[in-house]
Amino acid sequence: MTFLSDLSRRLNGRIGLTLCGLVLLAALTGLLWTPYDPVKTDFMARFAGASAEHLLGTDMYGRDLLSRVLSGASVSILICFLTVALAVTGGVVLGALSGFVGGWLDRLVMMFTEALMAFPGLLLALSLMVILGPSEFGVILALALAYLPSVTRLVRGTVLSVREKEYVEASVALGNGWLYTLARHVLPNCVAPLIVLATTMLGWVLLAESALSFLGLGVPPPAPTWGNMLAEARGDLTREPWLGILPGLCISVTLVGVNLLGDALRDALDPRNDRAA
Amino acid sequence: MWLYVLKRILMGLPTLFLVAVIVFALVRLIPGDPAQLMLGDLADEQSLAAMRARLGLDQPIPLQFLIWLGDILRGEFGHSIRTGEAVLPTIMGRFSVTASVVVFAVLAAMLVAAPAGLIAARFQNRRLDFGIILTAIISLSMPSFWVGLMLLLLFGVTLGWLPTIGYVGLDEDLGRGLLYLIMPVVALALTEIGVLTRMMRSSALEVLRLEYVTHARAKGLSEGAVLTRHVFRNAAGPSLTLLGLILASLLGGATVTETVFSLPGIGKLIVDSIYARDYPVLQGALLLVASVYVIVNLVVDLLYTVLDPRVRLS
Amino acid sequence: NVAFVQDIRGTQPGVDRDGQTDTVQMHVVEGLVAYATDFSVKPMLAESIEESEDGLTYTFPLRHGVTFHNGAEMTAEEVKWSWDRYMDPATNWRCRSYFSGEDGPEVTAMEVVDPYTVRFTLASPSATFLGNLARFDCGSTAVLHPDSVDAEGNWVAPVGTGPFTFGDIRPGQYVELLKFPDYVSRTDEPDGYAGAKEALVDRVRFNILPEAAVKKTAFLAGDLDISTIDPSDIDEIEAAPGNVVQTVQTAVWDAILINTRDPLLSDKRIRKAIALSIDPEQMVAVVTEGKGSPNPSPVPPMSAFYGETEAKGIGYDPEQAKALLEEAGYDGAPITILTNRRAGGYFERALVAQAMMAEVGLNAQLETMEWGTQLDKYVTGDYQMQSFAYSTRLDPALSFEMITGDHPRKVFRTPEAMELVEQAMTVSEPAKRQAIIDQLHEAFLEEVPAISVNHRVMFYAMKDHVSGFRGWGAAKEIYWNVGLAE
Amino acid sequence: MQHTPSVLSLSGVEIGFRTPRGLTPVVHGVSLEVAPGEIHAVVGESGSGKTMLARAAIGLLPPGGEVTAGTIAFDGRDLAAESEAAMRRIRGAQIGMIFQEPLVSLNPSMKIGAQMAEAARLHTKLSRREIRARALEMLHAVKIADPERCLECYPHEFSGGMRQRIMIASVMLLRPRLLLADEPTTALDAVVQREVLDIMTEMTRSLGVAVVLVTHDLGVVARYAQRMTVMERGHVVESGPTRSVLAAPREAYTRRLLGSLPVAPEGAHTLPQAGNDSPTGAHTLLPEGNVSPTGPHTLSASPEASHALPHAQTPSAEGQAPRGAQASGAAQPAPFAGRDTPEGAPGWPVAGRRGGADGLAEGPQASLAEPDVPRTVAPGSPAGGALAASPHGARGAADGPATELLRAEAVEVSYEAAAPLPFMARRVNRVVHGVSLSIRPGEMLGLVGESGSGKSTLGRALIRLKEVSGGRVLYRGQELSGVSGEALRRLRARMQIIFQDPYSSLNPRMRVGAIVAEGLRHAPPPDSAHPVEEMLEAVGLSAAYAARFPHEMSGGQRQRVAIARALISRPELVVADEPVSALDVTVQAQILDLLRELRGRMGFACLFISHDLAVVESLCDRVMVLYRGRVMEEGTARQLFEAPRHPYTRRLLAAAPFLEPTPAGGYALRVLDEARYPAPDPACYWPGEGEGRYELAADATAHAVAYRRRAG
Ligand SMILES: Nc1ncnc2c1ncn2[C@@H]1O[C@H](COP(=O)(O)OP(=O)(O)OP(=O)(O)O)[C@@H](O)[C@H]1O
Ligand SMILES: Nc1ncnc2c1ncn2[C@@H]1O[C@H](COP(=O)(O)OP(=O)(O)OP(=O)(O)O)[C@@H](O)[C@H]1O
Ligand SMILES: [Mg+2]
Ligand SMILES: [Mg+2]
Repeated sequence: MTFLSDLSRRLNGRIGLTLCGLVLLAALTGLLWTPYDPVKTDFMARFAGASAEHLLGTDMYGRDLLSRVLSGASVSILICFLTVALAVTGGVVLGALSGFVGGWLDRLVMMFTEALMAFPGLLLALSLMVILGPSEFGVILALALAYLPSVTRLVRGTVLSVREKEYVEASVALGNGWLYTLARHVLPNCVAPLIVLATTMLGWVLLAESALSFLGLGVPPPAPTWGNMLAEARGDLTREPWLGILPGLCISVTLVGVNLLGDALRDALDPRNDRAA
Repeated sequence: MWLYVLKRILMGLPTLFLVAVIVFALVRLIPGDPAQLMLGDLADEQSLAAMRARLGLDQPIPLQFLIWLGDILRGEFGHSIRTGEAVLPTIMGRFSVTASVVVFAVLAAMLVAAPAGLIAARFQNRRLDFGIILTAIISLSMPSFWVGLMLLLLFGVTLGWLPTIGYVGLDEDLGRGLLYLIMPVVALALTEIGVLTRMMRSSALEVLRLEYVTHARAKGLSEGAVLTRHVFRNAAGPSLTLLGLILASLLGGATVTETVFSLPGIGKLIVDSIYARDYPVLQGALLLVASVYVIVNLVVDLLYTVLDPRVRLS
Repeated sequence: NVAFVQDIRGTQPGVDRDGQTDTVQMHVVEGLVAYATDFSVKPMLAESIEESEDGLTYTFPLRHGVTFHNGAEMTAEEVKWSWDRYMDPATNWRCRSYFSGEDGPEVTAMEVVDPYTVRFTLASPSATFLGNLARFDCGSTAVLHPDSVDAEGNWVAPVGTGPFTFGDIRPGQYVELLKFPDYVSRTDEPDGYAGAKEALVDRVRFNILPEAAVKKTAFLAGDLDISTIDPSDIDEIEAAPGNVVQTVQTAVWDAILINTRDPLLSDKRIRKAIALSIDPEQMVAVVTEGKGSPNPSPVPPMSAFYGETEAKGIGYDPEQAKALLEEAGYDGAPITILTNRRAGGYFERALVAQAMMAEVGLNAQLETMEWGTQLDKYVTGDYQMQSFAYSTRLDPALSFEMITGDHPRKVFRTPEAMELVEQAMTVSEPAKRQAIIDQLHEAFLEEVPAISVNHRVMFYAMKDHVSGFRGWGAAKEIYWNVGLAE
Repeated sequence: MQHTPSVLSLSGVEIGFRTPRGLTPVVHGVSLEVAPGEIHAVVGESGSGKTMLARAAIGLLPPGGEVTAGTIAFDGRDLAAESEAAMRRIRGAQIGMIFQEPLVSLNPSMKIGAQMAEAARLHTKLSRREIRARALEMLHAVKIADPERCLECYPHEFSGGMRQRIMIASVMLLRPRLLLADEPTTALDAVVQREVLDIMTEMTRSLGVAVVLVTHDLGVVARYAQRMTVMERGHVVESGPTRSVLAAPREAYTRRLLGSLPVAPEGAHTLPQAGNDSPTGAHTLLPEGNVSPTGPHTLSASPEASHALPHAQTPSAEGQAPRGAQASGAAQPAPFAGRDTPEGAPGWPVAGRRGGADGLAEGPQASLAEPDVPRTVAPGSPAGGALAASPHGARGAADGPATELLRAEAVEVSYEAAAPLPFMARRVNRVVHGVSLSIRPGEMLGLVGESGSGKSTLGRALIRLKEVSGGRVLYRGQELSGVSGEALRRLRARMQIIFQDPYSSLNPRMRVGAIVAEGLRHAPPPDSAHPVEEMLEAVGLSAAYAARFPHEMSGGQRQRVAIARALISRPELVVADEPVSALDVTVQAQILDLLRELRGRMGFACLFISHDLAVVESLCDRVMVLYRGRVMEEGTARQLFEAPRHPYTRRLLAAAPFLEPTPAGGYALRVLDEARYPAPDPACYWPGEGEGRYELAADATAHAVAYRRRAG
């Protein structure tokens, strides 16, 4: 709680929290209720402007835009969270073991992450998507795998530096076993950079999903995500720019929110900035 | 120094081998059959079988891998399934296109991001700082194809200032080449500026806390001199690493940008090859991309020693 | 400057090919015969076609004075050389099997009668011999000069007789064709790939622009003179000054395939119910922005064999569909429709079908995938329904052949249909053929292995300074006789 | 009183920080004058505003800080009235500043030459070549070996002491009128500190520069400063000539500060278990009423006290005087010139060759004796018997393994660097070379030596936090490297370590209670219900601290948490690695008291590692001197401090300024009476010099010195 209030004392924290809150609210709404079925087409009402019936109008297939944006929010956000959760979990386990145990395990893990990192994330995800077949699950798995190496490296790096810290040695000196030391002393100190990375990653995932959709391999339509809505609207940019602007705006707003929140988190988690207003 | 370079290259080799294995596995895991794709709905049994045999796809997969690996080691990357062109010249040609766009974009991004980040750090928590950071975040919050299409619409269609399609090599015609590069470079740079600015700012903040900055001020240096002479170089390290990562990943394919601006770059080649299941091209291109990553990392590390003499290469 | 989807595969007609490559190559090379707009086969390099009574020999007197790109005159020698090369298995000609006896009657002899006459002798009569010679995917069995290959017989570049020659080829960017100034044209009316040809522009550049949005922007920006466009962009483009949109009915068949071997869909009643649930008028109206009309038959509407029977469909009857479903005991099990996001309306058709099927209680799900994967599933028969399209088949027999057979990728699997297709391939007498085709159509409606949506209409946007561009049913753009006004 | 016009004059200066909750004042109405050529020390507790004062004087308060009242006049000009541009012209050119940490005060990515020239180009019209010449001259003045090469080097290529000297050179290059030096030597060991300060004094004197020296080392103040100002919580408590303030502190805070200084125990260096009745708590707090006000701050003993001091002076005359009555004239750098090359030091009086096992002090040692305490070493008594008072002085038969807690035999420790190429041999950097030692239950063994000599490494190896690469360590006769798993864990609970840096040894995300409680995980079940609270109280922290995080505590408090964690399991051995190095004297005294008290209560043994010789002297029974990973000298604390024999030990002792109480109730610098030290033996071993084998030879009193033995 003190942490939250500390966050909200900062301007970027406040804006970040507000924007992220809005997005989460939209996602939650989209999960529970939308005015129309987001995939229900109505070819009589294509490109309808905003009206009482369709608050934000309809798209090229006559689907209610508000419903799609809300439902897209829940899908997009869910994908972001699951992807990040997967990448972080995997990365933490791999990175922590690799950094703490060291030796051949470390070398093996590092070689693998190095090899994975040698592919640009988007390309890796793209190839994986073709293999896995486009689906929410595929997107999550592909992007998680694409981001796994960076998490692994971050965790490993932090673990390596934390491992050198004397409080870890102190724990060993007390006679604690390595697993206990890892869990109690090392990992908690990796949390701060990890949180920052995770928030940034949420943004990347959102962008990557839209890029994948653009290349034809994102979450397959008709299920809406902001990314594929934006990608779908690209042909109609000149005719009905609103169709693209709306999901684009949603993505940007989320990213701004998430990044500001990440910044604020970094400040809040940095003891040296305690006094900063 | 040369020992170090040698060491890094040696260390890169197992990685590249692993990359080769992954590439091959990845490529073969992709469902679909190049022969089928090529013949489309006109395919019949004989022509498919003949095509597969011609492409060497009728061999067992481990054997295919060994054959490929052997070829690679002899510098023979094979021929494209689709166009029959030799893979190596193809990917090199495509890579040079990507490289010219990406290098310009990254340079442009750094030219903007470095001062912006420094200034933001100097005025931390002031309005100027907030403005810069917000701009940076917004710039990195836009999907790149969106930015690209917007640029196309604005400068290509509405204003008609810049060509919307095509590419002219810089070696062919410098002036026109640059003209064609403007939009892709701007589009790429825009998204990277944000990331770099933020990185520059945070590392500059670290440096600004250090005593030698105060010492520089105590010598009577002006703020500008302090920032450029003392803060910048010492803060550039993390940004350089990031720059390296960005460079490597973009060199490996600014796929989206290349698609939007219809540039014949390596990213687009890779995507096209994925779609066409053009195994030799895909394998060759991915391997090239991975090597580029290894090399860029090496160069970044070498540059690091220039920036920071403390980092000794050993 | 014209738009184009992907790189060409090479320059060797009928060998390094795909649909796109054919389109380009056909500007450079010509065969003895060529398809006309109505898909009849007309002489091209041959002065005329002389078929023997028994249908076993075809004699082609050649046109005089036709020059290759290297300046040599075309004679029977080159025709013979070209043919022998094609029939050499080492050449890998795609269509060899159609003439070797494996997949149609064997060509037992190909002789040079005199410098300006060649003769083909067949083992048995064939309705498709001429058509096969003219096929695009066979590279029109183009006549090439031996200079096209080097001393070892390796392919160098096509030295043909077409109105254009290859210019710059930049993979990933464009293919350029240059005007062949010494082209000797036929004098009859331009007609598809046949008739008079004249390169009116110095160069044609096929820009490789797979991305529709980019294509459209480039066209709007004036960087393209001619471009295919999505139907949804017609209004917008026409509204802008200086733009013209040409609508072309093609022979590309858009259909929704139903896997007759799927446990659920093997029930004919359900297939029929699906067909009845779909309102073809509305579907086509949506997909083509009202520019196209539905076609219940795989036979293209411009075909000479397209008659009243073919125009009759199963109809739209949701009530009967519901009744059939009830009868079949359909319990709402999901039916997956595969589709993809390629240009050509695959996705839209599936989307509309899904919506319409839902109206009668069919629980259809869309699964959007990448084309390569979908194609794989098509070949292995691993799907329930899919939104699919078949490229131009200029012969009605082939129109049915492409879906009929025993292979997993074929959906029309009744023995009766296979038998009928077999007949249609050999019988060449028009009336008899028509009867067979009609029978096939009825069997098709009865069996419902696919829902025929329409034959695709394509939309070409062009600047108003472009003259003489005419799209045709083959869906292959022709850039000769096309000029640019200053 | 000053007659020369002040260079810097502060009057009524108040400094505050703008925070979201308003203005927080940190400095309250400070006035202070600094005359040309004068070194003015500012001392005081941590956080009392010393740094802020110095930074205000150069107009570089950190963001948010501002001078809210008073004037800061430099050369009579009010700095507040100057524009930023004018200030920039003054900074560097007129006022130079040396910052606390040499390691971070130089830009790591700029060559020394460029950094030195930077300000000169800005402030003078000198040509490039002239600047370079001047830089060389300055580097020469600060005794940098190869100035030419130095200009082309980067800061990291120099040690901390050299960097600090370079800093001085680069600041003095512009001949500023005023030098602000903020704790310029805290990070350096005694020898290096001495060098740096000597050079600084010399240069400022020769150029007539006024110096403000901020420090918390009172010994340094006594040795170098003419005037001093004591600050407490933003206020000036006391100000005046150094010697008079030290000799007769008037204010309670000053007395408290001085009273916290570690002082050699007055009795023998004995072990409590030995049945010796002498008190271990030798630390003396000055009783409040003990000091009579001495009026004006002038030293009666030395009339010229408050003014510039004669520089070169041989201490031999004063050497005879009793320590307590030491006059201010002794506040001089001892004339041991051999700073760089100890052996070649002409300053070491070679009184005689080493003969047999003797070589202990032969002169009268009365100077070290407090009048009322009987000395165990009688003046002039033969060396053999001098140290017999220590029951463990002899390492002979009595030293059965049974009575030994820990025994190290020829321990070697190395660090491995990654191989330059895969499959090539790793580079091994041996840091500890064949060190043997033994610690008995209840014994305090001091370990001193220059920075980087391997003290911490050895400490770690002894409790197997670092594997030894040679030799063996026995704990109660059991070889440590043979133990593993559960047995090792149980063993570890009996040996604890207090790390050099308390802050980094406490997990920042755990509460103090949890940190201390961790010490119990592998210990036998405690007999009390609230062991953590009791332990915290035992180290002088109230139980309420259990709920705090490490960053919510002061350095001293954190240190005690670390100690509590180490002690709660009632270990038999503690390795205490510089537990007091970074603390101000008051906090330091607190912790030393605690250690002594705990030793008395629990009877644990301790390896005490420290740079601070005064602390070691006051605390330890025996002391080892480590130099480049080898033991140079070993003996009882008394032997080492009163009769050092190895040149390195002597150099260390000479460098460290010890303050001692005077009988008058004040404090004065202790003079090392080196004339009465036995002469260093030229046969003494120095690593890396000459041929011959290292050998540690002990005399009958177990006073061991490293000798070089000819090979063969
Ligand atoms: N940036 C800042 N913002 C607010 N308060 C500060 C800031 N910097 C220092 N202070 C406060 O100012 C006071 C004086 O600090 P200063 O650094 O001058 O102490 P010091 O006497 O130099 O201590 P030390 O001996 O530990 O260096 C301290 O109480 C400190 O908390
Ligand atoms: N982790 C390490 N890796 C490699 N070398 C090290 C490591 N730690 C210390 N060293 C080296 O070992 C030597 C001894 O270091 P150690 O920390 O034991 O010295 P110390 O006597 O404790 O010094 P200080 O008084 O500065 O604490 C030094 O030269 C140091 O550079
Ligand atoms: Mg300070
Ligand atoms: Mg140490």
